[in-house]
Amino acid sequence: MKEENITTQDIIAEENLVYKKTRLMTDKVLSYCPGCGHGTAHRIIMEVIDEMGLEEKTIGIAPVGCSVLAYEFMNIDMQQAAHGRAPALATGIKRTWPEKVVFTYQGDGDLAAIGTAETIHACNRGENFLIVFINNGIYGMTGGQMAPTTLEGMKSSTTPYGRNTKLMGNPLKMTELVAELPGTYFVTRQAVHTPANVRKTKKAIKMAIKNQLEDKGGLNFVEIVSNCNSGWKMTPTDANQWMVDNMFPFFPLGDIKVDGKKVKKD
Amino acid sequence: MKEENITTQDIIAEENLVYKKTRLMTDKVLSYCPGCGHGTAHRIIMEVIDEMGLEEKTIGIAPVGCSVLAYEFMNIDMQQAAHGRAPALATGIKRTWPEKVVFTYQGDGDLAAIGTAETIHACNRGENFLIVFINNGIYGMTGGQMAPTTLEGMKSSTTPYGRNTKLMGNPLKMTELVAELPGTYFVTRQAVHTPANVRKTKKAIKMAIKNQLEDKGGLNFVEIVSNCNSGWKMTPTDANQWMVDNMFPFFPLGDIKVDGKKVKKD
Amino acid sequence: MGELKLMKGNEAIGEAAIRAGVDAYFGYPITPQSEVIEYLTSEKPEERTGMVILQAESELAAINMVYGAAGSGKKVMTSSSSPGVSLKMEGISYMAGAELPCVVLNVVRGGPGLGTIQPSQADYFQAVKGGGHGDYRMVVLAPASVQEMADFVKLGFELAFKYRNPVMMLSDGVIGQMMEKVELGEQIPRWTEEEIIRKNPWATTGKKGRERNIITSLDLDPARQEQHNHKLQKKYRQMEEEEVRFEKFECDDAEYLFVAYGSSSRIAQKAVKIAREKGHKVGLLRPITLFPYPAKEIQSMLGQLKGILSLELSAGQMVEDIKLAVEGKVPVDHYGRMGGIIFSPAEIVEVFEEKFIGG
Amino acid sequence: MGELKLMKGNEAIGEAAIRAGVDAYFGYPITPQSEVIEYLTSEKPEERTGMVILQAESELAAINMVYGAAGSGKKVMTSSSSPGVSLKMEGISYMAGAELPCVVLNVVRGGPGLGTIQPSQADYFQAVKGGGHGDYRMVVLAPASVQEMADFVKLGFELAFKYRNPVMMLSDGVIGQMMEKVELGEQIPRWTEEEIIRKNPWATTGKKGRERNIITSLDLDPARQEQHNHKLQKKYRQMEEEEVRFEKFECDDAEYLFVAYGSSSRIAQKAVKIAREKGHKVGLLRPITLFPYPAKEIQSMLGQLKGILSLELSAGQMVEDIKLAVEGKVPVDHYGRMGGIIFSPAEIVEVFEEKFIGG
Amino acid sequence: MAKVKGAIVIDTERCKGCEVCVGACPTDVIAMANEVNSKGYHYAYMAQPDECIGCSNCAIVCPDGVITVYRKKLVSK
Amino acid sequence: MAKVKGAIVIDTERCKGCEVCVGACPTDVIAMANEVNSKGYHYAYMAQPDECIGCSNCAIVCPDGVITVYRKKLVSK
Amino acid sequence: MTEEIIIAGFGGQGVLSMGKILSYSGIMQGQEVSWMPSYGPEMRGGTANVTVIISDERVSSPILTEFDTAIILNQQSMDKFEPAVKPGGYLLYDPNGITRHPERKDINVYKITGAKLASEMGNTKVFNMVVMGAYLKMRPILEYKYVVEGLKKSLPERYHKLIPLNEEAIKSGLEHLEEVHKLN
Amino acid sequence: MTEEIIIAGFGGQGVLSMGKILSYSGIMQGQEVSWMPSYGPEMRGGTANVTVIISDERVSSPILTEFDTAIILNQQSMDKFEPAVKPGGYLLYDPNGITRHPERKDINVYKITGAKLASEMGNTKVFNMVVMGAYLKMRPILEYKYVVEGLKKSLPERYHKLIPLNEEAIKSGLEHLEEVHKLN
Ligand SMILES: Cc1ncc(C[n+]2csc(CCOP(=O)(O)OP(=O)(O)O)c2C)c(N)n1
Ligand SMILES: Cc1ncc(C[n+]2csc(CCOP(=O)(O)OP(=O)(O)O)c2C)c(N)n1
Ligand code: SF4
Ligand code: SF4
Ligand code: SF4
Ligand code: SF4
Ligand code: SF4
Ligand code: SF4
Ligand SMILES: [Mg+2]
Ligand SMILES: [Mg+2]
Repeated sequence: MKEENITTQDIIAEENLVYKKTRLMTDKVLSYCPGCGHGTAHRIIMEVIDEMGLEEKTIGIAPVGCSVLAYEFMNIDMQQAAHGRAPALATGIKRTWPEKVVFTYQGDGDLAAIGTAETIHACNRGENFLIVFINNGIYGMTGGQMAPTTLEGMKSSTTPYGRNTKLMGNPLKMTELVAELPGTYFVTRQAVHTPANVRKTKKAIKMAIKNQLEDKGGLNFVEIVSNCNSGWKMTPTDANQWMVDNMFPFFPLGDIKVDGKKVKKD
Repeated sequence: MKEENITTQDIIAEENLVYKKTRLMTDKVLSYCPGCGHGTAHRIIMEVIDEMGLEEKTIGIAPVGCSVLAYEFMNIDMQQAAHGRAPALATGIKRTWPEKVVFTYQGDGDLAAIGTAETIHACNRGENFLIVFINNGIYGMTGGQMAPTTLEGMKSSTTPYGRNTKLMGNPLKMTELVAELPGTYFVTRQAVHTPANVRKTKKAIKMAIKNQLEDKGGLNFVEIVSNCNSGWKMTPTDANQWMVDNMFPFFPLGDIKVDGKKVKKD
Repeated sequence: MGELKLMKGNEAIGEAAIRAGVDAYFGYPITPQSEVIEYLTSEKPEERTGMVILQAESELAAINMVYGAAGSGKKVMTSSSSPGVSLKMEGISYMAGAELPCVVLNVVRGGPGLGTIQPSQADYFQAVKGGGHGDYRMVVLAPASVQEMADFVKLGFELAFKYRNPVMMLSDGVIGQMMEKVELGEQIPRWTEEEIIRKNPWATTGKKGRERNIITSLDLDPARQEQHNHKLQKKYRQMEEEEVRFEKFECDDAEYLFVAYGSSSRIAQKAVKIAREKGHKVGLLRPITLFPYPAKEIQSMLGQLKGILSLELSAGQMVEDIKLAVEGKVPVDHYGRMGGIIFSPAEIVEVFEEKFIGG
Repeated sequence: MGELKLMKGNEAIGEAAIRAGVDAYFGYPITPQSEVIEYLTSEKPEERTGMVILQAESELAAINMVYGAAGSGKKVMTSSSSPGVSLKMEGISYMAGAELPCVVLNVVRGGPGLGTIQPSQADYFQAVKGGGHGDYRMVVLAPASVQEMADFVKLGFELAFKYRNPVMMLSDGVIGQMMEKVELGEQIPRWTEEEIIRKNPWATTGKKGRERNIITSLDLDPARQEQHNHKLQKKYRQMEEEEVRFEKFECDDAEYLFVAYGSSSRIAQKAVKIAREKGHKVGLLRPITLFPYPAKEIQSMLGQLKGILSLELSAGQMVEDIKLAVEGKVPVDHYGRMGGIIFSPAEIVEVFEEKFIGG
Repeated sequence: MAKVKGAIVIDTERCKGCEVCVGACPTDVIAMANEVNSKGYHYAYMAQPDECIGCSNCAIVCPDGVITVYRKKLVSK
Repeated sequence: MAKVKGAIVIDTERCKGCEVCVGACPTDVIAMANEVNSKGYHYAYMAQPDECIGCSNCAIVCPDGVITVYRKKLVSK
Repeated sequence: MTEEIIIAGFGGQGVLSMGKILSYSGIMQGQEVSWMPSYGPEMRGGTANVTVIISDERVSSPILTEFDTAIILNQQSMDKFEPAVKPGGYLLYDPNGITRHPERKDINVYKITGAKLASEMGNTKVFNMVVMGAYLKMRPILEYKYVVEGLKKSLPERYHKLIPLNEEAIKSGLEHLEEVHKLN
Repeated sequence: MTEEIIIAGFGGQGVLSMGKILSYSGIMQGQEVSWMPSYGPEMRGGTANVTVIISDERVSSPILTEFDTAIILNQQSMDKFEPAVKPGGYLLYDPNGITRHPERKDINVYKITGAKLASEMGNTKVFNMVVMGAYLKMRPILEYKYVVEGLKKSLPERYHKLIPLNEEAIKSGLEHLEEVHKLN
């Protein structure tokens, strides 16, 4: 067939399919706001589980946060955890089912505020599971309150005049902190706002799960810096731009610890 | 008077007094085991408060741990906190009484296990009080169970065959961890088993309290590595020697952060 | 008359706290009560009165910040909703044990577990019988309007300091989220240091001109610990003598009594009206204090009653306190909805007729 | 007959857990129950049966580790004492909401707050009425001997899995710390993966050959949440039908009834003997399940009784359940000690005579 | 020379109109419709279908996973 | 030449016999008694009183704070 | 008099603030009012609704399942709330974005092209005020002067300069109410 | 028969294990027993005590305030437990470290120089067994063979080689019991 004659309809055919939502995402409409990174993050985790053929042995843990309903969307066995306690659940599961693949999916409020102790200690014990940490600098679900990761001067519904670090503390780099612990094996910070970033994040998740399968002797920790356009009160595309301009300088993307060793900064 | 004629009884006279237990320690017999460092740590804190004339404006916080009864011995206003929550109490007090001097006194179980979140977040917010952290590598009060700081291979009543780091996690260097947070201003690790160490520790506490009085904009954190001879099942002097040989290599003494800046290691 | 405003219950609490001269609020967000801290932070109370507002890292931290500040004689409060209040149980038991005053607001949502964020009254047992460990009690106030959300802040602190005991406001998603008109009191200045020391001589304010003060709930000597418990029990009995509060509607000639608190009582009041229109002599007792419970008031009415219906947004919790008061002298039944569902006045009347009047 | 040993209650629990084929124990030390985890770690159960023992960073972490493993179909338990159990309230409410089986041991100590480490029974309300948020119940087993500490582990798991619900063992410092002889059952093998999948088809064991399994206590839709609550309530009613357990001593001709559970019941039994020696026809009812409560049993005895005395190491908690059963038909009174003090048999008889016999 | 031509199918009813795909497309294929779907969102559509090279960028970044991508290798001489 | 001579007073009833002071003394003044106090502890005592230089080392490390130290400057020619 | 109203539409259409202004207007007129929003993460779905009750007597339950009046601003809300209008009650809607128009014959149905009118006024933000104006015409339970007072009370001082614009929008709504189906 | 015993002394004197051996001996003899230690941080003070009950019937409370027999090994325990012996009961003590000897005349008082005898045997660790021997002489409620069985049961396998030494100590205690004051 000549190029000129090909119509879009001709191309849309099973044999030409190159990308389709993984079947490990259910058909439920995502409960997230338009443009929220949660959906993308969900999807690539499920793609990895699918591509690695781990559907039958993976157990995921949803937190309390906007992603509380992750189990409605990820088409695998899942548990919903109390706010902040996902790493404790994961410990309970992985310790009793060491051959399963276990991951938690947690927001910054969940992981770095109420769940600080569970995060630090799961990392310190070197539990052999994956933590996916969605850092959107805010409590999305409850209406945009300050998170531990809210940037200095950033407005939220509990810092309506901007975060004053003198009163409300400094934004917390939880990922750098857990990288200090000998119990973490792979620690990285990624994003999902561009195709290139999505690909990198997916690669990171794949590596994390591979590490888990091979029991490399440490926890795998993947932070994804994401937008919460509703909480930030911006359009999704503005939010992504704001994230690049403001979040990334403070939360720089890239690997922090690989194969149990801190990555040298240059 | 000639030297030869002087008797011990002659010297024991008010005008020759050079050292006496501070009046800010009560006359109650300490509830600690013979040779336990808690007593020494108590006393030097009280000496500092006394020497700096802060008796009337200091509020101390006792944890749950062997030092739960610290308020029986420290002759100042004190509160007893729920296990691990001393930094939260201190935050409540200091925020509402910014002109008072506030300190917590916490064991390693209290501060680094159940109280991890409160410790990290008080440090991260840069609360302007002092944390004195007694690291004896074990849960003394409850009968010698493993603490987050129990060394690899070390026996405790819950690691009767020695701490297996693969199963029970790595000993946690909480002090190095909080030094990573911008909210800490002065972070140091000391000991009280020799006169020289006692003097250094006292100096550190004095500096910490001075920082607090001057509101240097951060939390002051003084770790004291101490023995728990009962928990370790050694005589006090053996325990101190064991501490020097085993604890100090892993928990090296010295300043970690001074004036808000990490001390360079050489 | 104070200023008239249209406010959410959660906002009214915040404004009332500032005006009541409260020294500090420590809390952690949770639906349906996050507006409390949001309102407070938006009002810059640090400028208005010097009140401290801090978003804690968790409910555990929040209740223990409250403990610390209360132990130093300050007026401090916190708020949360069901799962967050469960996390505060240890702290509340500690405060009761150490005899510390504070106000804790629970804007109850449907449980158990994460449940739902819709209104519920299923935390009655936790609030009233003691969800924490040990023998302790709190005065439990059940506001039924935005006005009472505001008023009970001041009342709550009065009782908290009178008894040196935590006071709980047991509200729910309806009262927290709804807007109604509310009349706000005048600004009361915060206590000065001198006032705190005078009013709260037990507080740890620094050992100045007196023996040291100690705040603790520990006594390893069982004999002394028992004495301490007797002292606490005496306090609770005094509350039962002096602090019972309730409201009655159409009770004079009532043959049947609805008992309902908080948001349920509003619906029950309407149900009373409908029932009366249908010819049933029904009255309503609204307990305002859930502990101490208006048991005597119920007992005093037993002569005239043929039946009592407890109306709660739960599987039936307060009904036990009614039964304990009634001792089998009159039939007591319960009707409730769960999981965030709210009954309607008509539904109540229907159930009432079925249970007491007969088909 | 199994092996006869002299063991502490806390140790017997540990040994019984290994032998019952329990998969994991997660806990945090606290007096007077730290021997549970100490015994377990000393026994190398990882070698004996593959059982996992982990000292968690806190009680919160422990109960949530239990949640995770239970959600994946494993037999898991935890233990603590009063303040630590308060910290577990949120987690327990979650497990009840998500319908997860587990055994939670509370070796109760004197409260409120940090209190004392001596024995107490003041956590009755928390265990029985629900210290966590929302309408939920647990089966509550009250062991009165080291033997029962061991036996109730197996029973507890049977009930937990039968109902997919947490089971609490409400013990105290006496039963936990004392040594008595105990006969231990044979080793039961731990469930295999295949057995777990067959017995617990709801568990998250990996989506293999079936639709995905979800463990959650959340339902944002109030209508469905209410349905879920009805389902839970139905389960609790079934427990009331099928699981009431109690023991009676000298009740046949009794005119007065002592009611006591756990360590108190042992002392009460002696008191019955003394009272009978003094000519009083006294019997003892020992509830073994505190929820479901043997209310019907008490009701069935009302015809013969002149009075009931509830004996608890508390300010009086279980006495409410007795009163709810009795509905005023017979005088019900309470005698208790608090803060870690234990009553003596003679003391009980004296109080009984004073309250019921007169002068 | 081998050339590829692509096409995407957007589930417009599930599109939330976030526009994230728009910027991700290297060849500016996608635009937002003036119409709204039943949820009230202006959904994305192929405004320049001929430009599509089937690179999947749009699908990869779509938070709601509503884009399916097809690609065909064309051999033109 | 100025010389100092010291003395210590140990509250033997409160001494717990931990021996920490013994090793801390630069001049080996302190030893443990064969007798026990009422708590059953072999308490510390000045075995070599003449050697004491009043340096306070012992008192500073005594966990129970039971040592009081005196020192006198002696001027001997 | 008791008027029980549900206002429902997308988040961002000013549903909650319309309810608040109506409530404040009721207060200004000396009446009892309640305002109860839907709350929680269902807002993520983009819908928002509020129940407003204006009454001569104390409001019992602020949460209702049936309404005297429904003000409906998108299709989802139409599907959900058309059936919830009491027989004989009122339904007001904006046809913009509505694919299935109201079908009930036992209620009064009105419409207002609020989105269109607001954009014609050059300010889509006053959309909710146009709709409110139409409501006030349909259900004349509030005197206009109290509505203006209510408006003032519910706007923070710094927005008082916008009051004339809002009044204009209300008036536009008052003028453009269209009857669709009226019971007699 | 019911024998209610308190054994009290310093931590480290083997108080708890003496109680455990007595208890096990009771079991071997077919009796009901209970063993209840003092627990918790008071142990920091250095004292330890255990209540042992050996009885023909099921033990009711394992915690007591009065005892048939007190075995007292330091002064603090003497102060605390001498008054707690029932009239007509028994008190056994080791005079080592005792500054105030028992004064009651309504009870039977015996002593055993256990510390001395044990150190003469060259093994201070068997001190508690010497005292136990004396107790068995004073209160002959347990047959010797059951005591040996009890000893075996309560020692872990790896310590069984120490049984002869322990038996020797028990016998020394049996032989050296001294009567101080006996009721008739
Ligand atoms: C114990 C408890 N406390 C508080 C809450 C309320 N809550 C729900 S989600 C959340 C924070 C969510 O923020 P984050 O973890 O950052 O997730 P996001 O929504 O931003 O993805 C909070 C505080 C709760 N459900 N339980
Ligand atoms: C909530 C709670 N959990 C557990 C305990 C029991 N407990 C008391 S002290 C302690 C640990 C003490 O260890 P550490 O903090 O290291 O102090 P140390 O005694 O070693 O000085 C524990 C687990 C408690 N009292 N409360
Ligand atoms: S609130 Fe924020 S985090 Fe939550 S779904 Fe919306 S954009 Fe995403
Ligand atoms: S148990 Fe350890 S920490 Fe506690 S007093 Fe004894 S030596 Fe000190
Ligand atoms: S597949 Fe590539 S070229 Fe085609 S629309 Fe998507 S991003 Fe554009
Ligand atoms: S990224 Fe997806 S949801 Fe967003 S506009 Fe494009 S197709 Fe629609
Ligand atoms: S004062 Fe110095 S010299 Fe004297 S005994 Fe003490 S340590 Fe030794
Ligand atoms: S250091 Fe103190 S307690 Fe220890 S032996 Fe010396 S004097 Fe006694
Ligand atoms: Mg977030
Ligand atoms: Mg310690």
